[in-house]
Amino acid sequence: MISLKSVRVEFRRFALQDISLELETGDYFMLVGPTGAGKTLLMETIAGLHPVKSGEIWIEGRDVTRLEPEKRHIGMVYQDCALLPHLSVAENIVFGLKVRRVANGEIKRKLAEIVSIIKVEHLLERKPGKLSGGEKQKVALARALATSPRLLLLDEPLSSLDPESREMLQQELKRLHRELGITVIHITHDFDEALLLGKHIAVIGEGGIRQAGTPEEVFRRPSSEFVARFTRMRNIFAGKISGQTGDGSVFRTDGMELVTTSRKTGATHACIRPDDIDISTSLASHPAPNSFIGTITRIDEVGMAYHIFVNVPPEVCCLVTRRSFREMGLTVGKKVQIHFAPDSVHIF
Amino acid sequence: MISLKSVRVEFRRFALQDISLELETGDYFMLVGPTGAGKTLLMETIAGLHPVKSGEIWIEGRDVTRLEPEKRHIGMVYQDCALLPHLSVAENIVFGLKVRRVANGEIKRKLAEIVSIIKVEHLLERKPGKLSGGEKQKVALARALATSPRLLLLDEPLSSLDPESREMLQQELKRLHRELGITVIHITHDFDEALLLGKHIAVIGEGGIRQAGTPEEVFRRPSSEFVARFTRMRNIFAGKISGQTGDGSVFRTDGMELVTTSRKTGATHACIRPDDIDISTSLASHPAPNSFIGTITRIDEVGMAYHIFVNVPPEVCCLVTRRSFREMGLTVGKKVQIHFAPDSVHIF
Amino acid sequence: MAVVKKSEDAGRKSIIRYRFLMLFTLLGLIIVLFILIPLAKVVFLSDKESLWQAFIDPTTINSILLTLGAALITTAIGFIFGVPLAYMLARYDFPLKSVVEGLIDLPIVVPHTAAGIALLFVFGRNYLLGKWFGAVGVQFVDSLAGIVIAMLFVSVPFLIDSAKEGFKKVDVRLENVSRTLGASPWQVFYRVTFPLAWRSILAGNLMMWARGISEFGAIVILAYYPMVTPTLIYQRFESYGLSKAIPVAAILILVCAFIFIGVRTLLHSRQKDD
Amino acid sequence: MAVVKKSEDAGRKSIIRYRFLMLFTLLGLIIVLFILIPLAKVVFLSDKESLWQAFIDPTTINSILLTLGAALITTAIGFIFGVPLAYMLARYDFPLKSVVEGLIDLPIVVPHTAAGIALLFVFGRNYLLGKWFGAVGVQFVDSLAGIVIAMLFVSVPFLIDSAKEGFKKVDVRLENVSRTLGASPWQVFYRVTFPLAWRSILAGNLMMWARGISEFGAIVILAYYPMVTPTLIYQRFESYGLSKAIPVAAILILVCAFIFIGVRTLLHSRQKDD
Repeated sequence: MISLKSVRVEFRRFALQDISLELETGDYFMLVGPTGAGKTLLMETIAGLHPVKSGEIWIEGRDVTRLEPEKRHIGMVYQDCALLPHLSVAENIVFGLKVRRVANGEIKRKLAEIVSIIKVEHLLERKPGKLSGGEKQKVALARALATSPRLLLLDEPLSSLDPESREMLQQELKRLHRELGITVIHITHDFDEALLLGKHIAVIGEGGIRQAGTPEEVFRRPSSEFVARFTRMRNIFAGKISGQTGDGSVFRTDGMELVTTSRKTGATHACIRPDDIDISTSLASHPAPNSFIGTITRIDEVGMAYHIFVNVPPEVCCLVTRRSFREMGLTVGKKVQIHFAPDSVHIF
Repeated sequence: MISLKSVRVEFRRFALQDISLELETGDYFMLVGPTGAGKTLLMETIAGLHPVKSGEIWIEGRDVTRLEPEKRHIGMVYQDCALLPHLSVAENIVFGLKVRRVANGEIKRKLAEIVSIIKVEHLLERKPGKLSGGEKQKVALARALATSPRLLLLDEPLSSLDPESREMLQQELKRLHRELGITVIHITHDFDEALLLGKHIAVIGEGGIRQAGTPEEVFRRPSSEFVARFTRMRNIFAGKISGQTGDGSVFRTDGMELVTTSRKTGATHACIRPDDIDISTSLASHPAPNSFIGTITRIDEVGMAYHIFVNVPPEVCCLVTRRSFREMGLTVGKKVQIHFAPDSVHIF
Repeated sequence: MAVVKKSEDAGRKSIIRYRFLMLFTLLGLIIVLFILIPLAKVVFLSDKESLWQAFIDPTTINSILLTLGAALITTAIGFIFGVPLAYMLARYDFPLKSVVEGLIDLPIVVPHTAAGIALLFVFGRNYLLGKWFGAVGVQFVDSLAGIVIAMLFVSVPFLIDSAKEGFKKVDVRLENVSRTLGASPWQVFYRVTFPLAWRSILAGNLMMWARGISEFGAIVILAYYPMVTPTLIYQRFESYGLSKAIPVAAILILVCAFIFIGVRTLLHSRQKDD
Repeated sequence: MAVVKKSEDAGRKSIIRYRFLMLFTLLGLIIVLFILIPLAKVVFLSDKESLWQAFIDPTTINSILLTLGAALITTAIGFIFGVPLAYMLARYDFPLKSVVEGLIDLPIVVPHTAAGIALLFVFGRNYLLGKWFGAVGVQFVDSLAGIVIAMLFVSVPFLIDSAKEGFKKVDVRLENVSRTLGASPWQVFYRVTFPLAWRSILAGNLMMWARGISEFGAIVILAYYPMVTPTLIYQRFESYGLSKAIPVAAILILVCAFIFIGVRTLLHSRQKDD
C-alpha cells in the first residue's frame, strides 16, 4: 500500500497542501488535473526529489518521508522520457543496475528479461536522439522497470505522442500492469485517458486533491463544481432541493424541476452528463418527470458524435451519435423533447 | 479566392512539395496533419515569410508569390500568440495600424471597433505577460483582425489551451467567422477540431497534401491509408474486390466478405467507422450481408463511449454509447453479432 | 523494522552526500577567496590617508577622467559599428559567417601586447592607415585616438557577443507577425527587435566600457602618453614601488566594480522579466 | 493590374530592404576589417626572415614554452578548484550566491595592472600569504608561481562561466531520474552531469588557457622575470622597436588563434549534437 498523509510541499512560489492519498498494491491510479495543478511536483515529491514540509509518505509499510530517492525503489517516467543522451538504449536500461553495482551476468540476464517484456531489441545499440517519441517512452518504461521498483510513477507519458503511438502505448501500459501487477501512479491532464486506464482516479487542482474514487464515481458523481467542470459534465445547474419523492428528492433550478434518486441534503448544484440525455423529435403530450421540450440552439460536431444544445431554458447539452443525428434530422431551431432518468441526475 | 499552385518550399532540411490548394473567399479551411508535417512552414509560406522555390500563390486574383509579407494583407496567429511583450494589449492591437501610419483618430476608432467585436476592454492596459492563455489568443486575434486582412491564418490557436478556454475560443472563432465573413485557414493536429470548425478540410502529411474536401468526405471517404489512419478510422482492412452486386461490389478481406455500394475498381483497402457498426447480443440464425458473429476481445472506455473490439476474425472495432453498453451488459469473451450498412463500407 | 532502518539509511546517506558536497564547497571556497582577498585588501585595507592623497592628486584624477572618457568614446564607436554587425550575425546566414564570428571573438584571447604591436603595425605613423589618417591630422601614437583604437580592439567583442545574444533571444515569430501586420524590415528592427534586445545591448555596452577601462598591454604599446590609469599604476609601481601604486589601483578597481554591478543588475532583472 | 502592381511592389520593397541591410553590412564590415587587418598584417605581412629568426631564437622559444606551460598549470589548477564551484553555482542555491557569481566575473573587468598590484599586496614577500608560502620556500615575485597566480586570477572566470553554463544545460530531470534509479548524488555527478557538461568544461579550459597566455598587465607587475612572451614582446618593443617585436607577436597570435579555433570547433560541434 502507498499512502500520503496530509503532505505539504513547496516549490518556488507554488505549494501543494494537505495531500492525502491511499492506494492498494497493484492499483493503477490516475492522477488527473489541469496544467499547472502541481501534478509533476507531487510526483517528484513521492519520488523523494523535493523535501516534504509536513505530512508523511508511506510505501509498503515503510515511512519514506525523509528517505533519499535512490533508496525508495520507485521507477519514474517523465513526459519527455529523460533518457540519458550520452548512453545507448541498452546502457540506459541497465543504468539503475550499474549504479547499484549488480554483477555483470545478472545485468545481462535482467536486460534480456526486460527486453522480452518490452519489445525494444532492435533499438538497443541506438542513442536516444535517434528514437521516435513512442520508442523513447518504451525505453524509459523499460529503464524504470529494470530495477523492479515497488511503484511506477508516470508523468504524462502519452501527452506528447501522436494519436497512433499514444494508443499503442496505452495498450502497452495496460498489458504491463496486468502482467507485472506493479502499482502505478499515472499523471495526466486528459480525463479520457484517466477513464481508459485508471482503476482509481484522483482529481487534483487548486493546490490539492479535489476528489478521489473509482472512474465511475468521479465521472458520474463529482463532489464539486471544479471536478464537474473538469470532467466535462457540461450540464451543471445551480439551485436547491425543493422537495422529497418516494426514493429521492426534487431539485429546483431556474426553469426546470429535476427528479433525482439522491437524497443529499444541502445540495446546491445538479448535473447531468450529455450522454445520459435522450432526445426525440416526437413531442409527448403528457408531461413526465425529467422530460422537457426545448429548441435546438447549437449543434457541434465532436469527433464521432454531436453535441446538441437544447434551450428549455436553461440550455441543456445532449450527446447524439452520428447515426441518430442523421436519422432524426436535427437542425438548429427545431423543437425537440429531452428526457433523462432520475438516477442520471447527480446533486452535490 | 485563395489558391496555391504546385508550391514547393524548403526550410532547413525539410521540404513541402507540390502543394495545391484552392479555397473560396469566406471559407473556413482546416489544414490538419500530424506534428512535423510542415503545417507551420506552409502557413508562413502563405504569409510570405519563406521564399517559394517553385509554384504560385494567388490571393483574391493577385499573384503574391514574390510579394513582401507586409503587402499581403494577411492576419496571422501563432500557437503561442507571439504578442509583443514590450507593448500593452492596446498597443499590440493597433501595432499594424501604427506601422502603416494610419491617422491617430482612425486608430482610436478602429481599436474601439475591434474591442466591440472581441471583448478585451478590461485587458487593454495590461502587458501580454499578465494574460491567461485564452486571453492571449483573443488579443492575438484582435491584433490580426485590426488591419482588416483578406485572409486569416491560425496556427494551432487552441492547442495549448485548457479544455474550457479551448471550447470558449472555438465558439469565438465560429462567431467571428460568421460575423466578419473572413477567409480563414486554421491549422491543427486535432482532427476533432477540424470536424468541429471546418467548412473544408485538407489533410497534410509526408511532405504534401494527402486529401482535401468537405469534413464529411475526408472523414467518411478517405482516399488513402494515411488519411484513414489519421482520422482514426480504426477498421481498415487490406484485400481486393471479388465481385459485383446490383448497385455496388463485394470486397474480400481475410475472413470477411464486405458488401459495399462503391464500385471503385482496383481498391486495395476497405474501411468502416466504428460508429457505423451496430452491435447486438441476439445472434440471428440466418446470415445477412455485412453481418458477422464474433467474440469481444477488448473493451476500452473512451470518454463518453466505449470501443468494443470484436474478433470475427479479423478484429473489428465498434463504438457503443455508455447507455447501450450498460443495457447490453457487454463483457470480454461474450459472443455478439455485428452489422453495418453497405454504404458504411468505404473502399479505396 | 521500518522506522529503525529508515533512520539508519537517511543518516548514512546524508553524511555521504555531505562529504561530496563539502569537498566541492571547500574547493570552490578557495577560488572565491583567491579572487576576493586581493581585491578586498587593496580596496579596504590600504592606507586611508594615501588613498585620499591619490584621490585629490590631479594626475590621478586626470588620468581617471581620461580613461573613463576614452572608454566612453570607444563604447560609442563600438555601438555604432558593433550593433549592426551583431544583428546581421544573429539574423542572417552568409558565407564565412562562422569565420567572422570567430574573428570577432579573437581579440579576447590575443595577447594584449601582441595586439598593441599589431595595431601599431597598421596605425603607426609610417604604416598603412596611420599614413592616411596622418594626412588628415589624426595620429594614433601617444594620443587619445591611439588609446581609443587599442580599447576598441580589445573590448568590442564583449558588446557584439552580448548584443548578438540579445537579438537571438528575440523570437523570430514576433518579427514574422510584425511583418504580416504591415511593418517593413526596418520598422521591425526599430520597433520590435531593438527594443526587445535593448537590455542585452546596454549590458554589452557597459561590459565594453569596463573592459576598455581595464586595458593596459595594448595601450602601453600604442600610447604610453597621455597616461591612462592602468598605465599610471604601472608607472607608479615601477618608479615609486607598491605603496604608491596601491591607492590608484584601489580607486580604479572600485570604478570598474561599480560599472560591473550595473551590468549584472541589468542582466539579472531581465531574466526575472522573462 | 495585378501583375504590374505586384512587380512594382516587390521591386520597391527589396530596394528599401537592401538599403537598410546594406548600411548594416557596411558598418559591420568596418569593424570586421578593423579586427582582421592588424592581425592578418602581423601574421602574414611581417618579414619572413625575421619571423624565422625569432622562431629559432632560444629566448623566444623558451619564453613561449614557459608561457604555454605556465598557462597549462594554471588551467589544471583552475579545473580542480573551478569546476566544483561551477557545479555548486549551477545546481544549488545558497545565501549571497549572486554576490559570489559577480565576484567570480570581476577579474574580467578589473584593470590588469590593478589586479597585479592587488595580488602583489597579498602574495608579495612581506605580505600575508607571501609570508606563509615563503616559509615553505614558495615565492611569487619574479617566479613561475607568480606567473601562475597572475594568470589564474584573470583567466579562471572563463572556465567557471563556461562550466556553469554547461552544467546548467544538463536537464535536472536527467539527474532526478538517475536518483530514482538508485544513483547517489556523487554517482549522478560523475555518470550523468559531468559527462554531459564535458564539452563546455573543455571549452572553458581552452578559453582559460588562451586567456592565460594572453595576460600581460598583471604578470608584468608580479613577475617581470622569468619572461613570458607578452612581456618579451613588450621588452623587445621598448628596447629594439617595433620591427623586433613583430615576429614574436606574430608567433604568439598564431598560437592563441589555434587554441581559440579549438574552442569554437568544440562548442560548434556540441550545438550540432543538441
